[in-house]
Amino acid sequence: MAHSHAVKRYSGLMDWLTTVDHKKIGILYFLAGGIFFLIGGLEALLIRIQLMFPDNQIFIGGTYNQILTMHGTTMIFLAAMPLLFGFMNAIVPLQIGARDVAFPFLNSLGFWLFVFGGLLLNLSWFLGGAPDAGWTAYAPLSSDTSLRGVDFYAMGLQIAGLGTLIGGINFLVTIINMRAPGMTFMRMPMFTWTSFVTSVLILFAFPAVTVGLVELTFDRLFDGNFFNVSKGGNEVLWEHIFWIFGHPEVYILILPAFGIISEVVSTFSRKRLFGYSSMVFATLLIGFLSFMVWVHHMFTTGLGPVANGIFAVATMAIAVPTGIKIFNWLFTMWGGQIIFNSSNLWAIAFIPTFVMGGMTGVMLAVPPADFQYHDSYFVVAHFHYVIVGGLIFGIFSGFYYWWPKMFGRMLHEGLGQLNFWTFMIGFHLTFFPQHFLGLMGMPRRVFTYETGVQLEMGNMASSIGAFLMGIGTIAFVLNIIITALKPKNAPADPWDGRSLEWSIPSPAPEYNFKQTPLVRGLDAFWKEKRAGNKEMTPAEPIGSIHMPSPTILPFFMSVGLFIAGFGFMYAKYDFENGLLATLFGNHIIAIIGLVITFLCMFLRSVYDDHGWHIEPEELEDKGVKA
Amino acid sequence: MANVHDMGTLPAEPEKATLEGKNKILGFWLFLGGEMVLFGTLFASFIALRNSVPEGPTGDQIFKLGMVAVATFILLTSSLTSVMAMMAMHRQQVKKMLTWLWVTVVLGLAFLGLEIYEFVEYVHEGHTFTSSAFGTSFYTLVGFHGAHVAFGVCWIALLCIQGMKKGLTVVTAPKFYVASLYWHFIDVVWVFIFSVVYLLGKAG
Amino acid sequence: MWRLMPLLAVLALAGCGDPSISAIDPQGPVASEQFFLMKLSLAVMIFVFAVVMIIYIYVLVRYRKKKGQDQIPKQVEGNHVLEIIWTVIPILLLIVIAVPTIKYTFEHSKDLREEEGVVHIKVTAHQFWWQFEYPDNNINTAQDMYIPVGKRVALELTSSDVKHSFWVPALAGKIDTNPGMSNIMHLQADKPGIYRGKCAELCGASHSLMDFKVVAVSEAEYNQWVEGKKTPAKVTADTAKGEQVFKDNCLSCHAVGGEGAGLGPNLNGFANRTEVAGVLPHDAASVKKWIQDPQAQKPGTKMPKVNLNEDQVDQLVKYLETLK
Amino acid sequence: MSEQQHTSSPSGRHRLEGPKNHYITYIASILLTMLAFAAVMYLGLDKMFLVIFLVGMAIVQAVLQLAVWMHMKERDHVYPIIGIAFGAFVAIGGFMAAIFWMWW
Repeated sequence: MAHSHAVKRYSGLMDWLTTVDHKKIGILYFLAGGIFFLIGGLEALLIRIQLMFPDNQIFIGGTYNQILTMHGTTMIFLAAMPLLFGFMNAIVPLQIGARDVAFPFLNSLGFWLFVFGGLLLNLSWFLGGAPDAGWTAYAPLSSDTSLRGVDFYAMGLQIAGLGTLIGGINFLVTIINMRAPGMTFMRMPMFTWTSFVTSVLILFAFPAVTVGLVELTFDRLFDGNFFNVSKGGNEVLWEHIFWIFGHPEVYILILPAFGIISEVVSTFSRKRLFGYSSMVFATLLIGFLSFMVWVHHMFTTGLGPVANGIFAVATMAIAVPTGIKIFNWLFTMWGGQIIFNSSNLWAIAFIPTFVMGGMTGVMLAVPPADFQYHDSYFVVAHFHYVIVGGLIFGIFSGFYYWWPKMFGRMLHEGLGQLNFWTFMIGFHLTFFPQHFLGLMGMPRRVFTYETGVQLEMGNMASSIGAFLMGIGTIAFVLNIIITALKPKNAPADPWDGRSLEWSIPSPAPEYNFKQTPLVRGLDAFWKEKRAGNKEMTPAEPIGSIHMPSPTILPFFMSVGLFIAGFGFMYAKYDFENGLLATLFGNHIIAIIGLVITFLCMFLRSVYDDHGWHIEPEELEDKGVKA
Repeated sequence: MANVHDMGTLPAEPEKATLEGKNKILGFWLFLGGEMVLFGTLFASFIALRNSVPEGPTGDQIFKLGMVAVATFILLTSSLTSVMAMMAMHRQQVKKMLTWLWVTVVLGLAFLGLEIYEFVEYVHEGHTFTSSAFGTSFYTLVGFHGAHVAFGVCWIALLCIQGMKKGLTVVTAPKFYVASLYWHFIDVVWVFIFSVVYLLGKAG
Repeated sequence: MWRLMPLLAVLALAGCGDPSISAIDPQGPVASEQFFLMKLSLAVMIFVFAVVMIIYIYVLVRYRKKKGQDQIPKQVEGNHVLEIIWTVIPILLLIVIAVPTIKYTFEHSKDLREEEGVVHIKVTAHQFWWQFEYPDNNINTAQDMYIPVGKRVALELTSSDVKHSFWVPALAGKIDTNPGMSNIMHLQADKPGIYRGKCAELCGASHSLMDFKVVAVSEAEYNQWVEGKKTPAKVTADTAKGEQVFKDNCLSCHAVGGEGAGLGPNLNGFANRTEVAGVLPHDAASVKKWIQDPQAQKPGTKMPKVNLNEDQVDQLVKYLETLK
Repeated sequence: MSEQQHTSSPSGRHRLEGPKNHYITYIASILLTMLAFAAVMYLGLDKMFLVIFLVGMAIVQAVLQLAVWMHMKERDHVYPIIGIAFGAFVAIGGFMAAIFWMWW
């Protein structure tokens, strides 16, 4: 072996802690995001148990507020976003014909920051109570320091948000610089496009919430006055900052789901995506507009009719590109040969569900009517229709579609159908009645409701639906377990796929492409197959492949910030133990944490990573094995 | 790709000679785009709260424009010295490049010293982080910039030491280039700080 | 979606909700106009949904993969005419919604405080109760907002602690009460009745229990109520003991008439309140329950548990029930 | 200044940039700064005019430094320009919110 450098390669747990392989990091994202999804789902069930009957006394007052806050925060930041990052990691480099992402080290760092941020946030349950001011954490309720929960919110999201920002930059550079020869922007698969636009939104939206969280932290921990009215603070400032970030955030979530649906619908209709260029244009337009509509979350804040009017019209405008997408999907199926397997069922169910979410979205854009909808169960129904009915349906669809490529095994179709039908019916049963509950006067985030005003039936139906969704999720988990026990025998191209990832073995080898492929059009692999080729035409001779070295530094950098987070949070805490009081009170713990992080950065800067090479002989060996 | 080139056979723009280098520079530019939003949000917070002074001194009572002018001059000059360093790098004059970068570091330290002195003065006059919403937003915005300067000083110093040991290669060149971009960006942010915070603050 | 049509029908029939609280059974002009906008936008959206569903069902039935179908379907790149159609028609539909939207956005944000014949009320939200001041009549009350039927009521709203939101679904949509700032809105009731109000913005542990009532009465009754507020309650020998208990324990937070501090709700007119603490039915037992352990009824409330013996509480309740 | 240099070929035909433009930018920045300080310190100008004048001067100086010192005027800087411009766009959204709905 002609390795230019001896590189230590780990196995077992250390392999996963030190990996910089985007496919493994993708799997780690699925694992961590999946666990948080189950936690968030459990919290949702607790909410529905409390609201099953009026005047239930199970989770009331502050406890209920903690559950609802953690449900929202966990689902958005710790479940939905990581699952999408999982797909972006596992699929995007394969779709653009790249051997790796642009920054493997940062990719790993982004993941570990998210994990430790999420861990910190969830530890609040055991350390005096979770955040209780809603996932939007409106000040001054969130800057009230009589309860410590929101400290965990601010610190946890800060750390996890840094990870997300790093991930976003990584994917932007990967997609811009690492595309295979011939893969022009207008030949990129739709999922890569939506991942690209999502990364743009991450890059420009997350710094805003970083500042918002810093301000909240300063107010809570260092007696700042950003939101302290008596010292001249302004609580509307938080709302603006949060929603300047928050609205792009919901498109960060939904756009990759659009991409997944586009891939799945087109593959299982055996047709190319109808109106590809208008799809790309619509995606870009949605991304751009997402920064210009944040005030529609604040119609009732009292900014006045001019602001409300302008943002109402801007918000309605988003319906146009979204509508373009819906019709493009319908006409992709038109004239095709639609296959109803579990992956495509999710995609097919996505369309009407998302249209309904979009309908209520336009209705919500009407300010005077929004005065009635705002902060009522109508809004709850709306955003669950777009986030669950849009994003989660898309994620499930993507799992059934790409599972063979990611794990080398096909998910069980029967359990897949069970998963789909229970979850889908449960979903509509849960959230459809909530539209009416809201209109009938049930505000959002309440732990009880009055009897005798016809709210009982809808709430009951909603709770039953939630349990059905729970059963659907269990079916999916079972499916994963059963599939994992079966042999790794998935074919390279089980669905007659269209894009590059199907041209390589399942699961993808460490180096992705033995030879970088030459791309000759949209749906590159499909084009080659129709031309009678079994494989992509290579763009280079077989040669040695450069790989980045595994490293533990990202893990320790994240640990450092995790420790620093605790150091800051507990600086004013009354410890009975004198030593702890000294360590935390003088910010010694916080400094130790920061020193660990900066030390890792120092080491990263000083020691150059030359990586290692996979030589052609090795490629041949592996080729035989596969 | 990661082979170390010998001195003298370096390409004309060594920072962009490898894919890693190109990735690094593009990624850093995008990061600066994100930093625009970060500072934009901090500025927005400051603008929203700049007149919220129920107690404590206001901006036009305390700001000392003379000191700010000196600080501005120092930072502006340091931005020029870092561009001189990059020119030296393109000519592969390692010594000259490192000298210019060390000058940048020293100027950065001078700026920081001046800023710390200024903050101490303000605190003596009752303008503190907790005195009013104006105080909080002022120290957060200017402090964030100061923290960026401090980080930049440490970073460039570390790179200079590396440069002395490793010399100029296709691996180290992108690092110098990116650090210089960062330093310029800090200067650009300062342009807005002295205009919006200090000058407009003095104007009332 | 079509699987849920029966459920939809059931809910639509039952869907009006209770007229005291339902936004889709409006009881005043503001809520009616808002309901009109809801119906308009819903109608347009149902049209869009119907078009999508017709194409959708047709496609799924017509183009499902049949057995032995092996030929590759025609790969269609796109169709400019179609794409223009589904860009332009939605724009036109949105204009249909946008025009009345803008009109009512401005109308519902009008400041009516200075207009002739308008009742002016200042609303201050507290954790977890509502204060209502009538600056023209020098009245300071809580929890029950009396308004005359058929007259426009201009509200000026703020908060003393965190952000709340003032919502009477049957009369008008909500507006937030922001600490340190004031907002305006207006509403009107067409029929006499008691309308339920809610806090719509998460404001702490008892956010769900921060209810209030809008009591709409005829103009004559309203004037009578205003007059009644000016005459203080008569203390008889029967209630003198209770009054003393009140003065010793409650007056530091609760005002009655012109006396006392304003930390808690003003108790002038307590005997007429529709509910106790906004959530309990108004009877002597509930008042007692509330005084003896406020936290148990409303977690997080600022009202402390005051040490009173059984007898004192009974005397106090008797006294409170005379505050008409 | 630097032509055809985004190729990785180590060709020596690259024209090295001279310091002239950088000196000009430096002097221009100093002048703009002095003008801004002078406007506030010595001229009793109308406040609204001053706001527009100072912000305008800052933008001119920032663009100048971005273009020359950070080489954004050169050819292979499409993505940096998009990045900075979009960042500025979002930031301006924040300013507008701050100016119109909170400060006034």
